[in-house]
This record gives sequence, structure tokens and C-alpha cells, in this order.
Amino acid sequence: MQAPQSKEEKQLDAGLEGLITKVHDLKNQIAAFINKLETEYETLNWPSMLDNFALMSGQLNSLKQLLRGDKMPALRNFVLFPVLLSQDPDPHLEKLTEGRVVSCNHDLVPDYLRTKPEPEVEEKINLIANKAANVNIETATKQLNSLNKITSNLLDIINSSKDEWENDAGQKGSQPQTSQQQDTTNLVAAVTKGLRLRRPDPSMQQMQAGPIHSMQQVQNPRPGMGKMPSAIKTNIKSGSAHPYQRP
Amino acid sequence: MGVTCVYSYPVPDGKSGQAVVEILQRQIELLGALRSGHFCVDCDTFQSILQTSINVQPKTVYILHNSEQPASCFAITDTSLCLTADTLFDGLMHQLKNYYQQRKNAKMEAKGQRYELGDFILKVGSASLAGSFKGIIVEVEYCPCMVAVDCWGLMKELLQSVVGSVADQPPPILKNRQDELYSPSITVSQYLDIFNNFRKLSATNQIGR
Amino acid sequence: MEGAGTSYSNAFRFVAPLQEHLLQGSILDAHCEVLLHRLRGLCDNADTTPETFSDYEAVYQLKNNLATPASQYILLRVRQALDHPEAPHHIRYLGQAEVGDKSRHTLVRACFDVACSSNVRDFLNELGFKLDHEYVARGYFFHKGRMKVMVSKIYRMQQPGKTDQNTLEPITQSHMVELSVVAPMGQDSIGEEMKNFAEQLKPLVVLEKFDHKRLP
Amino acid sequence: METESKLKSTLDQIEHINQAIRHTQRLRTHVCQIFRDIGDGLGEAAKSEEEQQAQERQKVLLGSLRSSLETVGHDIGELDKVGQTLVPVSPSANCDHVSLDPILDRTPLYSQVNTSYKRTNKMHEFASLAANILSQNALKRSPHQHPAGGKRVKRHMNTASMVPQAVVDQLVATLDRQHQDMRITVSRPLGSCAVMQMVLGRVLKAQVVLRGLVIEWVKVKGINEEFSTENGKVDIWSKSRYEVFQKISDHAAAAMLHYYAPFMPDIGIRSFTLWLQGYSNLFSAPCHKCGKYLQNAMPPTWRDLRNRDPYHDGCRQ
Repeated sequence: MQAPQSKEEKQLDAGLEGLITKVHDLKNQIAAFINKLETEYETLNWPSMLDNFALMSGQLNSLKQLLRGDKMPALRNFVLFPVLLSQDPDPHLEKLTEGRVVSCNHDLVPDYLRTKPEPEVEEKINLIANKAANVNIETATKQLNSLNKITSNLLDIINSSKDEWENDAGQKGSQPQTSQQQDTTNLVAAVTKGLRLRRPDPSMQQMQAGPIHSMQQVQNPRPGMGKMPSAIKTNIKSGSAHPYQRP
Repeated sequence: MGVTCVYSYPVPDGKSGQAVVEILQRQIELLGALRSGHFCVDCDTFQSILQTSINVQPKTVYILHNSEQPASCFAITDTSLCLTADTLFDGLMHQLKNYYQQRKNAKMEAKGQRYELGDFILKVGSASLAGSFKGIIVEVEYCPCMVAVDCWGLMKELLQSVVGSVADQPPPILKNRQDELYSPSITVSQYLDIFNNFRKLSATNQIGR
Repeated sequence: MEGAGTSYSNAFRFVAPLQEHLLQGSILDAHCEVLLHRLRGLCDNADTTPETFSDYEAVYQLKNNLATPASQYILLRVRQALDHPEAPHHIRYLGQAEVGDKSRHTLVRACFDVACSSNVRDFLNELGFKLDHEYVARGYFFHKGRMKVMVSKIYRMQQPGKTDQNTLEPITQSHMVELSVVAPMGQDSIGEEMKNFAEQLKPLVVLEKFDHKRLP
Repeated sequence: METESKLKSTLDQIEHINQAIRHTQRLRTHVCQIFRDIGDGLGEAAKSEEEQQAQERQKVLLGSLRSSLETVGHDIGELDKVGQTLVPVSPSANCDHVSLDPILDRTPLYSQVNTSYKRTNKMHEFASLAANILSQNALKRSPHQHPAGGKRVKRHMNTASMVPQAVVDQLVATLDRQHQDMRITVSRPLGSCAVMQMVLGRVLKAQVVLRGLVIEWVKVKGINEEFSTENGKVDIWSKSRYEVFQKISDHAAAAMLHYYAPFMPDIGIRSFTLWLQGYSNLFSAPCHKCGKYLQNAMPPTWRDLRNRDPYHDGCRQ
């Protein structure tokens, strides 16, 4: 059945092949995206959505380029027409369309091989096109101007509040400090090493001997404790037998 | 957690400790007491390795546990000051290992049968020093009463039906603190007193030999 | 000898060693109110008024004449709640705080907390401990999960052993802020949790791992 | 055919009975509600409030009381209506259906009837005995069970249980002062009823629930036990963990009945307190009869009602 191909036919075949692979890619992309939407809708975030859209639009673009390319014969000049319509299921077709189209019948063909929009849609498009054509240029420019004005106003408001906000944040930074490093150091030193909590003052120590009497009693039988070599120098002058001397 | 008396019961010559314990147990069961598990009191000795001067005695701390208060730990100094703490205190003693060290082969234990009789808890067991038998311990606790001087008559009556004349007087530790509100630390102090007596006894025995 | 006759209470005695993970900071008294508000919002007990505490802590020291410098003395902290006289006293042992490397977000130190009877101070004296210093800490206490936040004012006691308000003297014009978790050894993931929490208190308070070796 | 119609009428009957039960239940809940409202009364809070507010509260309370009384009246009417449709069931009526049971052999009917008959007989016997004994002991503490009593008596009965709180407080304060070794405090966890906490030396704690000046409930526990639940509420039900105090609780309940004096209510409390104070030597006094401390591992738990002499439970006359 296969007659020797003309150059044009070869070109058509090659073009169609490229087209099919591109469309296939696009289809896979869309399928993956739908799958993502259905399964990961809870964790999906906006940036990754945008990524998906960008991918798809890229593929659409390359498809368009292919159609416009030099190698592509003018597809417009070719006619496809159904030779045989049948109600019987066609397994080959079913496999080809991944189960979407079971048979090439009268119901489907008009939709699939359509080259023009449906009449109602066409009507609507015409209606809108007419409306656009009928708009007065003056009113159009007026509306355009007012829109521009509103937009720029909005932009101003947003910018000014943004400035304010940033200023606020800046001011927070310059606010009086809520904590002091020196205090932290002092507190930590006091709590962990008892710095500035010990009583080096001998007059204080004299008072101390009273209330905690038991300690003195405990210590008296062991006079050796007071004579330990001094590690931290304190200004104690009142004698080495004192109970609170820091060795 | 009531008034408790702890006695060491003498082992007569020619009888084994185990036999005497069994006699006491039978005696208690005859009173109608019911077995309710076992008891254990143990005592570790820690000694200071701090030599501040040569003529100072090293200090001693005893760490005791009583199965009647399983989540507590008792630390008693050689001046018989008793600190009650939770069982993490053992870990704290470990932190002090550069200052206080556990004396080897000095662990004393009292283990035996626990009985319940009405509001009384009776315990009979044997005391051991580093695993070797040292004597017999009898403990009687009267749970509802918190003041020793109040219930001594009552305790004595029960005690004498078990151990006879051994319980003519309250234990020395309890005698000094009869009027206080009773606390488990007094029980533990009594145990320590008995343990120390056993220790002294075995020490003199060894010297005697 | 151990093991041959161990009692059943032994099972309770040897628990896994605990470690305290710690971040420290301070806040000036004037801004303390703001911090308390923020903590109330962040922490678990948000619906109730923050829990206050007033603790007296005495630090006892035991010296050693061993040659090794690492073990020259040991400190034990005895804490008692002034506002709850019936509560048990606490002995606390804190190990040397380790700063660790960059990957660790908090200070880590060994920590032993033991509840005990009220004669603990006499007991420590008997053992040869000497009172090293004492102070009163008053403030607020928050918790979030197992994290504990303490905002407290540290007072010097002008007269030894006396904790009346009029004999106390604050040592700085700041409140101390501590974020801590006591956890068994090896749970390093807690550091991340603490860092995230500390992050939420910035810039009001900067909680950091404060190197204790840097202290004078 | 006949059995069928019989069955139908029986089913009807059952339906009626069910309805009647439902009405009775509803009636009961509503009556309960009324009692609860009355029981709550104005509560303690009313005291501290302003006069006007108190009046308002009273008004609200009376309003709700009236409406619930109306519902109760309505319920009674309904119940009456259903009651009229009920036909008395002859006790043997159900026996007819026994023949309908196809597996007669497996129904242990006879033995069941036999045991229940025996039970009923026994119960009857016990009940008559109990009634006999109770009629000999005049322990009636509720004012409504005095059909023979005159008007005067009734008023007195009422005053014993309806005493202003201040009087109770004052009495307790005097008791507290009179007994050196006893610490008595009063709390009112549920409105007007007072709960006395007594701590006797270092021996025991007792909790006494008062209705006015009438002792309603007594529990005794050890000195180291608590009368409050973990969340700080007063707990009047739990018993002591020690056998001694469980026994004394029983004795105290008996003593409270013994000392009950409807005409001079405060005497009842005073003498009960004095009697309870006799337990200060619970652990230290031997039995008056046998001279021993212990009997069945218990100290003398009974104190004579006249002279407070200690006796063992088994040594009482």
C-alpha cells in the first residue's frame, strides 16, 4: 500500500512525528500536574504550582515554534477526513488513545475533527469583537486614564506603608536595649560562682556568727580547717580562727 | 508509717541462726499474722578521705535503704544526724567519691519475712555483714500510732509474746525520742545502731582470736 | 559483695545520669513586663497567671587536698522554697558546663536533683561542707513541654540567713532569664527545640550559651 | 384464636406498663430536681452579697421552684391517666403463657420458683424481726416519722436541724476552747451544712457532719491521714486505712445515735465531743475489764458511754 514517498510526504511524516512527541510530553506534564494536585494538595505550595505552570507554558511555546518552523509543511493545506465510521469497538484505537476512545463513531468524530469552534461559541466571540470595535476611542482613553490613575494611587499607598513599616522595624532596632550584656555576665557569675554574693567584710562576719551558731560548734572541734592555705585573697584581718574565713 | 521497735534477738549457743529464725516465724504465725512478702534493710558505709590534720578522726556516713520506704534513702552521720532524701542521693554520693569513699566489705543487710497482723507489721530476718551471718533482727511496727510513748505498753505486750524478755525496754534510740512524732528515720537509726553493735562484736571477736 | 545481696530497692537507685541543657540571658527590669507577656503567650500555662516562686539557695563547698586540680572542691546547692515552707528542700549538684562546638546549641552540664528533709544544711555541715555563698531568687516560672523558663531576680542577703524583703538587695537592675531542660544523657535533639524557642524571644532577650570559663 | 387475642391484650398491657414506667421516671427526675434546688438553697454566696442581689436571687429561685412544681403536677396527671388504663394483673396470668414455651423441659422453672418463694419467706421473716427491734429502740431522727408527737414536739424537732450558722459556729468555738487537747475547725463545703474537723492530740482525727445541730455522719481516721481528696475537696466517705480507726468509726456512729437529744441539740454534740475526747489514751490505756492492751491485735477501741472507760470490743458488757 505504501507508495514511494515524495519529498513532501517525507517532510510531513517527520513533522508529524515531532508534533506527536511534543504533544505527548505536554500531556504527560499535565497528567503529572493533575496527579500532584490530587495527591499533594495538603502540602503543595504556591511556588511549586508556579513552577508547574511555567513548565507547561514552555512546552506550549516549543510546540508553537515547531508548528511555525520552516521544516513544517503548511498543515492547513492538508485535509483529514474519516473514511469509515463504525460503532464497533476498535481495540487498536483504544490502545492508541489509552482507553479514552473506544470506537470511531458518529458521536465522537464531529468533536474530534472539528476545525472551527461551535456555532454558539463563534456567536459569542463575534459579539464581543463587535462590542470592542464599537467602543468610542475617547471613552476608551478616558477609562484607560482613570485606571492608570487608580493603579498609581494604589501603588503610592502601598509604597508609603511599606516605608513606614520598614522605618518601624528600623526604629525597633534602635530602641533602647532591653538587656545588658554586663548584667547577664554579673548574674551568671553570681549564680554559678557566687561572685559578689560572698561576704568578705569582717564586720558582717561578726554578725554572721550569731544566727548560724551550729556551724561554729561543728567547726570548733576541728581547728585545722581554718588554717588551709588561702586560694582566693580576701581582706580579712580579724584573725584566722574565724568561722567564715574563705580558705 | 507508725511507731517501730527493732531488736536484735540473741542466738543461743548450739543453735543455728536459721533455726532460731524459724522458731520466731512459727511463733508469729501462731499469733495469726499473715505473710506479706519480704523485707530488706541495707547499709553502706562511706568514709572521708579528707586529711585536714593528722589527729582528726575520719568522718563516716552511713547510707541506708529500707524496703518499707522504697523511694527513700537515709544518710546518717557519725553524730547520728539523719537526712531523708530520695533515692537519687546514691548518685550524689557517687559524685562525692573524691571526698567520701565506700568502705569495702562493710555492707550490712537485714533480710527476711514480713508479716501483717491487724495494724501491726512484724518482720523477722537475719542480719549479715558482707554476706556472713551476724545475728537475728526482729521488727514490730504499729502503724496507726505516731507517738512512741503512747503505744509502748501495747507494743511491749505484742513484742513479749514473740521475743519474750528481750523487749523489756524500748530500743535505746527510741527511748531518747519517745515523745517525738515518729518518722521513718528513727526506724533506720535503730537499724544502724544494731548494725554497728554487730560490727563491734565481730571486731572484738576477731581481736579475741 | 554488691549483687550478692542486693535489695529490690536497688532498681530505683541507679537511674540514667541526667543532664541539664541550659541557655542564659538577662532582661532589664523595665522591660521585664513585656517579656512576661510574651512568655505567657508562648508557654503552656497561658490561661493561668504565671507561677511565681521565691527560693533561697545556699551553696556549700567541700574542699579536698588532693593534688589533681580538677577535683579541688565540690559545690552543692541547697534550695528551699520560701513561699512553700512545707515543700521538701533540694540538693542540687551541677557539673562543669560544657560549651561544646558550634553544632551544639546549648550548654550541657551534669545535674543531680535530690529532694531531702529540712535538716540538710546541718547534715552538710557535718560532712565538712562550708557555706560558700547564699542568695534569694524571686520571679516567675513557665514551662513549655519539657522546657522550663525561669525569669528571676537575684538578691544578695545583707544579713546572713535572713530572707526578709527589707534585708535583700538586688545585685543588678536586670532579671535573669534561664531556659533549661533536664533530660537523660544523649538526647541532643532537645538543643534544636530550645534554640527555636530562644529565637522567639529575640530581640527582647538574647538567650545564649554563656561560657562559664569566661567568667572572672 | 383465643390465645392470639390474649397475646394481643397482653402486649397492650405491656405497652401501658412501659408508658407508666416512663412517666414515673420523669416524675422522679423532676422531683429530684426540686429537692436539689431546695438543697442548694441560696448557698453561702448569698450571705456576702448585697441585700438587693440576695432578694433577686431568692426571686429567681422561687420562680424556678414554682415552674418545676408545675411540671411535677403535670407529670402526676399524666401518670394518673395511664394508671387508669392499667388492669390489675392477676399473679397467675402469666402462667398461661408457660404452655406456649416449646422447650419446657429446659426451663428450670420449678427450682427458680422454689428458691424465690423461700427467699420471700425469709425476707418477710427478717423484716418483721427488724421492725420489732426497731420499734423498741426509738432512734427516729427524722421529724416526719412522729405521727404521735404533738405540735410542740414537732417544732422542737425542727429547731434542732434548723439552727442559724452563727449558733453552730459559736458552739464549735466553745467546744474548741473547752477541750485543751482538741482542735476543732468548721467548714461548709456544701452550703449550710457544717463539717467539723476534730484533731485529738496526736492520736486521731475525726470528721463530723452536722445538719443544724444534729450529728449526721462521723468518720475517724489516723493522725497521719487526710480528710480531703487530692484536689482539696472535703471527703466524708473514704474510710481509714487502719483497722483500729475503722472500728472506732463504727463505735462513733453508735455513740452519735446514743447521744442524740432532739430537745437539747447542743447537749448531744457536747456529750459526743466529750466522749470522743476519751480516745486520747487510745493507745496508752489497757482494757478496764481484762487489763490487757491487745485483743485480736487491737487496742481497747470502745469507750464506755457513761464514764469513758476503755474496753475491748469483746470485753464490753
